[in-house]
Amino acid sequence: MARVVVDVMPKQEILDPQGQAVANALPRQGFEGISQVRQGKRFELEVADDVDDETLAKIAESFLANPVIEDWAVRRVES
Amino acid sequence: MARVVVDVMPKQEILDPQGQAVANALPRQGFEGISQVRQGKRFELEVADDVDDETLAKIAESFLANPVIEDWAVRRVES
Amino acid sequence: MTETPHESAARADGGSERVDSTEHAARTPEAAQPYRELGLADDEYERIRGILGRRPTEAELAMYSVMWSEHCSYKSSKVHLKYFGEATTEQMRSKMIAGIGENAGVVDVGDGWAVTFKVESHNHPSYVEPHQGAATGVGGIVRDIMAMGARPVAVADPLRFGPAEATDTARVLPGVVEGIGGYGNCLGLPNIGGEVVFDESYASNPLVNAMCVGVLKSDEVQLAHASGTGNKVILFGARTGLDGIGGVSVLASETFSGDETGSGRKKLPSVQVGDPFTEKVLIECCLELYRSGLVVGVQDLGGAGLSCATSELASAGDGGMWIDLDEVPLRAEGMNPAEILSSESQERMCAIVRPTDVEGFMEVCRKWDVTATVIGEVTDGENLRIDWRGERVVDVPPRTVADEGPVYERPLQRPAEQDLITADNPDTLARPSTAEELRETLLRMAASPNLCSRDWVTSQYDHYVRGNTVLAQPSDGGVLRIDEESGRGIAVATDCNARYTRLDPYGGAQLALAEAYRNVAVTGSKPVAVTNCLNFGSAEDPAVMWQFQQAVRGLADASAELGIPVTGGNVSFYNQTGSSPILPTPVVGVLGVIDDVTRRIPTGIGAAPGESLLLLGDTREEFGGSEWAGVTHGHLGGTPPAVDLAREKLLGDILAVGSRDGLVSAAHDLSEGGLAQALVEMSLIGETGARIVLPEEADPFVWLFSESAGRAVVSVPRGEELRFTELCSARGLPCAKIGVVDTESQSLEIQGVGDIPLSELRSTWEGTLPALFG
Amino acid sequence: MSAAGARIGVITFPGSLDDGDARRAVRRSGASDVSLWHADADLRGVDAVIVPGGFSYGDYLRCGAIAKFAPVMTEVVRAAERGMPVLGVCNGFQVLCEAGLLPGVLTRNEGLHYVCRDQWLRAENTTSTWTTRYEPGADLLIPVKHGEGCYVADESTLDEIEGEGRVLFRYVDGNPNGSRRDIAGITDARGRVAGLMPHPEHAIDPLTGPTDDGLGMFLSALDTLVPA
Ligand SMILES: Nc1ncnc2c1ncn2[C@@H]1O[C@H](COP(=O)(O)OP(=O)(O)O)[C@@H](O)[C@H]1O
Ligand SMILES: [Mg+2]
Repeated sequence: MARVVVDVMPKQEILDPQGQAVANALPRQGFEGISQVRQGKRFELEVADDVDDETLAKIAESFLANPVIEDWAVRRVES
Repeated sequence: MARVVVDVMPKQEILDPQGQAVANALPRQGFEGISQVRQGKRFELEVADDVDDETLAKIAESFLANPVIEDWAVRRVES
Repeated sequence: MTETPHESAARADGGSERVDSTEHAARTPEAAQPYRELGLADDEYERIRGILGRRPTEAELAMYSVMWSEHCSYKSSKVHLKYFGEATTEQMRSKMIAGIGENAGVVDVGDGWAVTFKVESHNHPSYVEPHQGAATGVGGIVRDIMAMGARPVAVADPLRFGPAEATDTARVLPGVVEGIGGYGNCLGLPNIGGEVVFDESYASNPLVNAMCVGVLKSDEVQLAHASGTGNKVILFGARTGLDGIGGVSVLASETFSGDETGSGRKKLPSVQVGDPFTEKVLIECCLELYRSGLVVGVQDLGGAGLSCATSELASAGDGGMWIDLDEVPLRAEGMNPAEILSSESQERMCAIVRPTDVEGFMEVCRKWDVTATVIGEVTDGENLRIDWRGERVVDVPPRTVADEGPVYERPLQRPAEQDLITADNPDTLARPSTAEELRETLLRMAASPNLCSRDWVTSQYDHYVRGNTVLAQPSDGGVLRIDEESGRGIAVATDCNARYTRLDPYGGAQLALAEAYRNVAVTGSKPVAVTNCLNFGSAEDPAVMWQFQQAVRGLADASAELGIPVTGGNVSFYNQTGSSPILPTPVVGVLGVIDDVTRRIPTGIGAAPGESLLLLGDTREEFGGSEWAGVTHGHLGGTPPAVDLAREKLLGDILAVGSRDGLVSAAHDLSEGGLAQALVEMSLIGETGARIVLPEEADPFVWLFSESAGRAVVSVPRGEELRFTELCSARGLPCAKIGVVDTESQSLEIQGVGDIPLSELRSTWEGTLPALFG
Repeated sequence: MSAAGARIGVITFPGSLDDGDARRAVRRSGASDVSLWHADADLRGVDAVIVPGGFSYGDYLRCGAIAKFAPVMTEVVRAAERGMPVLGVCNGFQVLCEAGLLPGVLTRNEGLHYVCRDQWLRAENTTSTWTTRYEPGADLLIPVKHGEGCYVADESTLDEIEGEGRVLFRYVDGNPNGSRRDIAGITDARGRVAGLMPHPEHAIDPLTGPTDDGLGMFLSALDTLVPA
């Protein structure tokens, strides 16, 4: 068993209204100095050892992210 | 300027319907060997250098996550 | 070896644990148990020991403690709620298929159709986690309706928040609205009504009440009872997890020491996360099971989870029940029996099924991909027996858990300050008198948080889904078609002006019913039944108990006078911040029936040019508890408007005839803000101007802003005016022409006040909530 | 073939919500409605398919992301390639985009709130299978109700769609979700596969909707399926 993290973030050129809403709200809560916020998704998967990197990439690319608007990154982590 | 990542994940004992939906859908697409999926949020913040760790923790704890149902982790990353 | 408290409370860990079985409990009578931490009083605990003839096991203690909680046992309210039954006559009962005591009341609405409806509160969870708290509130009430055998067809959400401008309200309100919308929209249930009210007293204690309405054939009612020895108990829906266990987790702490320092799983979240998709599938699955006749009895899992479902099913049945907890599908590892029994994981139901139907039942569940497991069966014994890992962990008479909990006659006392509040009447408050002042007052009130447009909230709710919504927000009542062939429909409205109830809990509760009744009546529907959600402060505060008792009496007496029964309800005590209770808030829901939905009366004017606007009812100088006093002077005192239920009934009758005979093309009841506010809303909703003329003898301020009950404004087609006014005078309903609809003008022109462009009115009325909440 | 001889399928996924409404609209237009089940790789011989609104499989990951893998969708994609008319409404539009039958993607509303309101639209392309009954430039009032209806595609795709006249409807009098170029609905290159966020099935009768402006979409398809 391995733990795999897949990060899915809105592409840089795509508008991210959620991140922007956070960025706008922070100063109102008294938090200054945060100039940009982007909000995406984080998936944590428990993966059998025989699942290879290629398969994980395919899962991310074809399913967890929509590459029209999102970038993704897969990494294995200690669990 | 530093880049900060805040990961917000549903607490282990809390139901995570989103992660569950992904986990259930994977085998139907022919992806085997993934036993558990949890889905959370990932925030990427551009932060001025004078914002200290304590402030970041406060932002995560009081605003980006609801600690009643979510765990969070903050880390500074190379940008 | 002697037992120490710590050992006796040992929890399941790593498999090497000892089970606190009934046998073990009998052998260790002296073991200390954390019953107080679980909310049981000393004498309650002693009573349990008396019932069982030994100390309860951990699992039994968990069951009794949740089932004997205020929320589940109604221990403080029972003695008062009885009065609803006493006030209900045989005549009122005649259309009632199920009443108080069932999951929800069921009313015969004609043509073989029946309707079930109920309101529940999810106040505290919604303060802690607004989105999920509100969402699971909707989920819970929908399952109640499903448990009656009905298809849920609509929801409504009466809400109360702290001051609109408060920072915390900006946290709570958007989350609550998102949660209600997110869950209800995803279930495909149109949201057809509700309330949004702001008041300081709800600041740390918002009220999130959720109503669900369901439809079924009158001979299809399902009941929550376990009968037939050998019948199987099937748990279906979501898996059972550790969320929503709250207090019971004290049992899980190995190092439990009676204070807050114990480790282990002591701090389990008492909040649950909802999964509306699973619930949607569960709805379809249940309906298919009912249609196929595969269910003998059914119960939803809500508060108190399996403890509640098994004990209530068994208690209402004719035998005992045996459950094997090892069969319960779990989501978390290492859950102990007390946790499994107390978990409030959402989206679960429990059914009683004949052995020969089990395979068919499973087949339907497979089709919908719903997890279903036989967890036990109906037995011919008396007791509810529950096993875990081969040992008996529960062996109790189910009635003692579900129905025979403690009943308290709490002290009640009309507080002395009540007289001071009554004496502090609004007569001396400065009133607007010039045209400018009146105009300014009208606009200020239209923009105030309690009177402004609710569109920011309601536009987040789907009110179209299912294609049967005939009227929804912003009309006074929501109207749904329930039969496409005949056009038969139903109407619902919920109301409560808690400022009135604060001044006079008896009269205020009657006014709440009167307003909900009127809101149903102005749609052209005939009110037929009542439900409620009684939100109050601490049951241990005699002043609060007095408010409660008065409100129940007021509501019951009024429903008797109106001739429509209270079919069910819900009580929520302990709504307070520190020792300050919320305003007493008995939310009242009224159900109505309309034979032909094409005859529904809308709120907005403008159907045809030149129609007359008529004011029905009497306007008196009544400003106690009024919005005017609140908005312009921050004042709450005096007495609320007079109650005249015969008048409400007459008004309702006239509106029903008006709808049937096509005499009325728009109608709006008068409530908070009085006539001025009603005219603003009728114009804006209808996107049509009007010209209003003051009666000669009238004091413009009183006429525009008084909140006298039993009134409505109607728009009457030109050719029908005479017929309509004759109808009113024949029946003795005061009716005065106050102006005309002006389809040409884009302004509301009020004599003695001036001409207000609709565009200005609109930005005033619609601007408030978006400016506050984004 | 009489109008009633035309058979229009409506898919039900777990979590579909407006499937009953779509079937009602089909019947109202004079065709017969056929229920299609997500798990069956079978279109039951229908002449056209509607992918209705709702939250298929909960839509927790991304709208339409899971539904595109349903067995029935494989058949829909095949049939669409052969030229069968397909209409995706709201969640159905999202599914068709995810399935690659239509370009682009629908993202979270710019205002971040779910929006349910009566929305003015302008009919632009009136030659697609689903829009021939409308006059070019006609204004229609049809409900929208969605949380993720912001249409996004890269500029070149948007230019291509516009250049080929494939925008069916545009929002007028306010854009409810921030859609690029106010796009409310589009069609594929052949004008047979259509997707839109507004709900024509909720505008078939002024009793239960704001207008009956939506009926034209179903009647348009019938004109093609049942040549006069
Ligand atoms: N939380 C809510 N959810 C749905 N509808 C609401 C909500 N709050 C208010 N509404 C609707 O907005 C309209 C105006 O509400 P309100 O002023 O409370 O009505 P009334 O004074 O006639 O009882 C009504 O149609 C009501 O049902
Ligand atoms: Mg009203």
